Amino acid sequence: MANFNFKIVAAAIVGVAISFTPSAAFAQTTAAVEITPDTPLEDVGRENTLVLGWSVSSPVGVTNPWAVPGYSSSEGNSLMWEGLMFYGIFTDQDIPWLAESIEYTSDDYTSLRIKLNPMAKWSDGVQVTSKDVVFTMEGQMNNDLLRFNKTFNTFVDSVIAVDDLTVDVNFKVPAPRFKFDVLTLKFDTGMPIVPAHGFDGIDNVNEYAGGVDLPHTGPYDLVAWNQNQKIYNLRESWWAIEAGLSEVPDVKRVVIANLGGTIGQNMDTVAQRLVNNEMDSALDMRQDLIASILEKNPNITTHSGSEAPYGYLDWWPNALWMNTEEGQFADVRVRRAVSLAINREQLNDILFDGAEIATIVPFPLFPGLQKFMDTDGVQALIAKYEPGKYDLDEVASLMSEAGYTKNGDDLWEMDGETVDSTINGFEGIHSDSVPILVEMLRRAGFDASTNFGTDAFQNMADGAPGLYMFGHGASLKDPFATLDFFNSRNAGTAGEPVGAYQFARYSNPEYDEILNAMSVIPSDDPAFEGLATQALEIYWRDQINVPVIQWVHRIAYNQTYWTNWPTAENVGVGVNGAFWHKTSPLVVTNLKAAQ
Amino acid sequence: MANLLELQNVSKVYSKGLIKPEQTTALQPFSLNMGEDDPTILTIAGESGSGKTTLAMLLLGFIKPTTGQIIYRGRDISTLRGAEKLEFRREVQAVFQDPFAVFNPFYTVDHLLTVPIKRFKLAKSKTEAQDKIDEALTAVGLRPEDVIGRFPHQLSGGQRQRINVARALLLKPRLLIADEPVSMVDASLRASILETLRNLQRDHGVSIIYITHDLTTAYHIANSIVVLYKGAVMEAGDVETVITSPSHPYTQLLIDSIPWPDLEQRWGKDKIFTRENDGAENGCPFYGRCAKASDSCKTLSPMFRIEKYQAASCYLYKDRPVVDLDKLSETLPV
Amino acid sequence: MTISTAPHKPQKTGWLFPFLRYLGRNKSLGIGLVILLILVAFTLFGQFFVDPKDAYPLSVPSKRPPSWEYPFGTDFYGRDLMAAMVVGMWQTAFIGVVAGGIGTFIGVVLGFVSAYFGGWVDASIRTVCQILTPIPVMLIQVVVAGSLDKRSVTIFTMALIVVMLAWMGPTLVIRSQVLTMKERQFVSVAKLSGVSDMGIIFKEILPNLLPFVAAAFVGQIFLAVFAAFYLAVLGLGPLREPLLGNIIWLAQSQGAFFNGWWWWPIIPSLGMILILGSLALINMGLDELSNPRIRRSE
Amino acid sequence: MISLILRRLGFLMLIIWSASTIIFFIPRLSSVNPVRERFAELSRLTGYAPDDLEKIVQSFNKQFGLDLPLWQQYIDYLGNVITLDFGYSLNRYPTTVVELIAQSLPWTIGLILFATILSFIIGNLLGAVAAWPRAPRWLRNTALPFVLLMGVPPVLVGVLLLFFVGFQLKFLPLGGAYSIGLLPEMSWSFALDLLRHQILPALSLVLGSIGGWVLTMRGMGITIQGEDYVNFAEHKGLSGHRIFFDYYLRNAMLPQVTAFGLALGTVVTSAIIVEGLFALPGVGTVLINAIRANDFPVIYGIVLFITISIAVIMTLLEFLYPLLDPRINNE
Repeated sequence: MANFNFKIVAAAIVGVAISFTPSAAFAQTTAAVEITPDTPLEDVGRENTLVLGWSVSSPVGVTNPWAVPGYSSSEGNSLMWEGLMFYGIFTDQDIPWLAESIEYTSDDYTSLRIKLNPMAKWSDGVQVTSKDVVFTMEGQMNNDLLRFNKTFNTFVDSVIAVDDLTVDVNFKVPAPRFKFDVLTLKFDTGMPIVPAHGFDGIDNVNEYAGGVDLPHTGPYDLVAWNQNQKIYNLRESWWAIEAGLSEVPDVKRVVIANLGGTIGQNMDTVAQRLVNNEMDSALDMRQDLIASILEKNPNITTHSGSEAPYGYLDWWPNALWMNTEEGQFADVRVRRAVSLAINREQLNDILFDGAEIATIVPFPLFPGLQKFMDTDGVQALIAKYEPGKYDLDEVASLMSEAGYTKNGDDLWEMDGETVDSTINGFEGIHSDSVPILVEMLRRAGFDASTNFGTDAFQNMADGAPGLYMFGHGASLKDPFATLDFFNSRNAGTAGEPVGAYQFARYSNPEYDEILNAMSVIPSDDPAFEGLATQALEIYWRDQINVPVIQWVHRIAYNQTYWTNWPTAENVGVGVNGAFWHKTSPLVVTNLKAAQ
Repeated sequence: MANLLELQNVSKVYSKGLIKPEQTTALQPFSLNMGEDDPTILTIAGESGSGKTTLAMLLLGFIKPTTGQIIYRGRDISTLRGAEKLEFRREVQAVFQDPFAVFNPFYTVDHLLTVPIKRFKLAKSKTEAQDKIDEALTAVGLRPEDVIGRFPHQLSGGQRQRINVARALLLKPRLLIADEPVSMVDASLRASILETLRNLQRDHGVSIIYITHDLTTAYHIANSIVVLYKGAVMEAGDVETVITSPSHPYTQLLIDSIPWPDLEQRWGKDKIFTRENDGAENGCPFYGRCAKASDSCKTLSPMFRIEKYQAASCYLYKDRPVVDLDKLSETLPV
Repeated sequence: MTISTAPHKPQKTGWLFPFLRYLGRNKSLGIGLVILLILVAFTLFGQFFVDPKDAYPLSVPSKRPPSWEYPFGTDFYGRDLMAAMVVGMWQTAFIGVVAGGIGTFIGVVLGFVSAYFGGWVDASIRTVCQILTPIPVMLIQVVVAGSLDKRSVTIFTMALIVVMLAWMGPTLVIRSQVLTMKERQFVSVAKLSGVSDMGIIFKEILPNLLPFVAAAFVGQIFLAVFAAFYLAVLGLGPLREPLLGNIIWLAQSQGAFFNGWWWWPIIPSLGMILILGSLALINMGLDELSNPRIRRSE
Repeated sequence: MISLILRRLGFLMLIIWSASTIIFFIPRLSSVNPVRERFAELSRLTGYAPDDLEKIVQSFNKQFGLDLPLWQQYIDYLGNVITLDFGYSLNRYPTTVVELIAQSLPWTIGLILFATILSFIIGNLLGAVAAWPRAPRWLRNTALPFVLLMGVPPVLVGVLLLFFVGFQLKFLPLGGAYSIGLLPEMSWSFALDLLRHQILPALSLVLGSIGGWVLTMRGMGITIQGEDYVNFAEHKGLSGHRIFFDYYLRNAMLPQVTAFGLALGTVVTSAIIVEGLFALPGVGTVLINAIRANDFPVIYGIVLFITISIAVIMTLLEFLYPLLDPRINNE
């Protein structure tokens, strides 16, 4: 018997040992990919450390903004990269940064001059020059994997370095929005400037991870990165301090704690960790969760203080998109019926505790856009089209008119087919709203269900039957950028997949003409408002998609260790408080230590 | 004379492994006839590993012989199908050694009796079936109310084995293979079980192949005997002759090992002999333990007829007439 | 299996009393059956007391704690959790029983075929099982569920997706049991009694394997409910349906505990524990029932 | 013995080949494109999407040969499997698959090994005791709560543990592999911190799975009790614990060890979801993301790794059988 036991134990040990062998081999590689400081980090104390919670999805070590598609600016990397200019959404002001100025040099918006800040320096001490700007822009033009490749090729004719600090950009066609859309960092858009000398000897810039070696201009340096967290240390030699753009920041270290999983998962744990003061801020929350957080920890506040909606408007208002060219939703009456089936008041009650977040337009109601909405022209359209109307009787008459009849399950049907109204969306960010929309649609007779599956985005791209819950990341100041999504340029080819924001596949020469006219004039041009109103009329008339809710960033700001968060009462430089946006350096460097 | 059972050169070799098979001979070519008209009790004796259980399995058709044929009433049993096979099943029955293992623990003991009645359609009605069962149980000395509805573990070993015998009784087979039927039964019950078996043969005309390692019970019950050792026939003949005057050294050893109830007789007086079994792979299987072995024993000896009803496979009797393998039955009285 | 197939003595006085008496002795079977009966009664009779429509969103005021009006409270989406439990329990049980039943059935059939007939049949079934077993089932389920048209993802297709690769476990377990069982002597005796191959499988061997079959069945139900649960977790289930897994997951996604809506996740969790707990107890009880030795010592 | 090992290895190769083939074709059922999915992820986090996503997608399809005929991709893939080179993750480009696995694997292996072995031992002992008539009554009943708990999927146990232990009692951390701001080092304080973070996830896996072992072990135990050799041993008057270990546990262990191999797959699945709940940066999170994004190379890499590990463990278990039951002979 003793012999028997011995054999078992021996065999078990061998088994475990063998199963460990591959992992041991892998463990060696681990050390190679994780970023570990050579010497132990000096202790800066919790009171000088900013802890931010995020589900880190970009692969360890990727800091190069041109590493596509691994790079993400939202996980702390925006603390390393700066642009020519920032934009403060709440003050509606440009904040010149690497550039001292960016001016259009022709009346028809066909050329533009950039003057760089002579103090701007890379982290390795090299000065930021026009060489870097030209390198960045030519990269965008020539490398078709980069984000602004199409924009550059549409608008930009040439980029010329006039001297070390001056760059001229010449356009093929008038480009009144180029400065704002491309050259200015705001929310999650805008082009960061990359170092020309940092890419010396790199064959494939898309394959280069960057790591800690890539020179950057931002205030923080990456010092450690593993699966659990990313750690950034303040670089005291940050050029903006010397240039007088910033004081020496209080935040000496930023830790991005990896919340694991996918975004929006296990948010109650995140909430509890905020309440426990483990973290100072984290990704945005659903309404009830943030309300509970405020209740449990009085030190935590939000953009709107302790009032609903506990946050600020993001630029991503959600609509139910659909394929307007093929399938059942090609009939405008069916699209209109979907809009009529949605009770926006009830959405406000259930999702937002009564705050008016449900919407009838595809763009966010930031000040400039709200002004547009308040014009008489738009108000007349609202009276005419009643885009927010909830009326099941009208649904019934429209659907009957379109040839549908109710079947035994009380669902609309034509030729034995119900209206496939599966809402494709994303778990986490949509799990509060989509089930409710599904139910509203079912009550109106649409065969609705929820798809949070892996194929949701693919379905949208493919134009599959059903509805797509997706936002519009575009307009901030005027409605052009959002309305331009429905330009037939973006309609794609029937049967081929399309990119994000092109799901409508809408095509209408009349509409294109209006948008093309808008594209060459700035929004303060007298003709602009009229054109925009015309476009909006077509949008509502044709019900290109069904706007549902604005997007609210409900971000918890924990004031236990850090104060001076940007809020409605304390707008500061005017940027929004999301630390995952490209304006995050301005948020972080303005925080003040509470202790 | 029609033969009830006829074994023609039946042998069984087990082989294991696909790539390099390792062969074990369980039974050397073996022939045997049993007449249809004269029911008899034939003992197959031998120690464990002698091939006697293999023989039983072969006779029951559970395994197929490697060579030779088993002919039952003129038909090779491996070719039986359908109704004929069912008929064979009914007519050739068995009583096994372990009186517990034969019962399905899921069912009450009745299962053992009711299933064959149903399958072989032995009764026309439930009452008739019940009567038959009661009758059979009574015949083996059991009170039906003591055992019916009980689970096997609720009965004693003796009761269980008597139910087995009752099952055989119920089926009235023509041939009964009794594989060590009393070896796991209390001594006090052995006699009555053996008696029942004998009654089967005498009164119901059932031929019995009684397989045992116990020569004393064989002596009591059987007419003739075949002694097997490692799959080969060592000695065969009239049970009286073989047991009172064994001729093969192996049989002698066996007889010598029987603990006779005679205080004067020394038990196991001869030392057990062992020798290197080299070169005797195809020889006499007893070569390694035989005190009288010679070099000629390295090939297997044919059967030599010693008496009318006694033959042994041993060169000690090489001056006697040789019995052909297929004539072995002639040495067995009925 | 019921007691009527295995009475101690042929009973002509009816089966109910001995059955109840037996349950008194076999406590796990008794308790398990009682819980299961209560659950079945709850979901069956519940249908008369609640409006099944209230199990879906927007039916009642949302986020109400338990009260006389809503005994189990209401959730964020405006479901009456009482109604949701009645409907959801039924659906969860349906998936469990259908998927568990089919999985066990396939497993038992293949296990028997494999072990009883041996040879190349056995070799091929065993090889397929051994090849499939190490592959994480979830991957295949996720991809299959993901490629389905969402309107065809119903409670029933959910069960089928779950069962797809759930049969290897029971197959291997039953196979090994049959292998040992078929060497037992009562099988030889049954052959001698003229019982056919099928008869031996179904009447002689199968009853003795009931504890294993029952254990496999419980195991399969566990796997089915579990798989249905994680498909829901990944957003691949019929999310609109008030399946217990769905309710719990939605509660979790809305931070129910943190927000103080404890009743929302707790009640379906209790339901889940009771369903599978009672099945587990019944399984233990079945072991006692089918093993005469234990029965004797009771 | 050598030929036996060779045969086993041959069979192992067969399993690996079949598994690789199935794993190759199954994700192809889905039309999801990994590169597009990465941009979907980026756009729903931040709203941003590149100007011309389709151009980028086409470019990657070409770079990674996704536009080649399926058979050609299959042959390339088999070549990669043999050399264990899975190249780049499409969704996390420019990171390689091996790097992704290497970062996450230690966390998962640690968790699974810890949890499985713990539940296997506890579950089988409790199950054996529950079926053993000589054990004191209270000891037999210890198994009961675990049997009831097996109704709860590990992720739910995790949720409940998080709430009751994490939120309410506040003595264990709520997530992460170790405390925020620490860096891994060889020190007792770090090891302790690490262990504290592993307790809740491991408990989530263990509590739910003990019941399964208890049940089957108990079933097995009861059946074995009916066997003659146990009766016989009892009649021989062998001491209780001798019977328990020699006859009872040892005989009942055989099917359990088989089940152990089978259970590994389930445990891996549970671990994958529990990891997400506790923000453990394990291979599960990577796999789920890869499945969601249809990131073929990562799915292949991880699933094959898991499959091969389980197959290897099962093969090893087969070598264990003869030790557990001398009647079984591998020859």
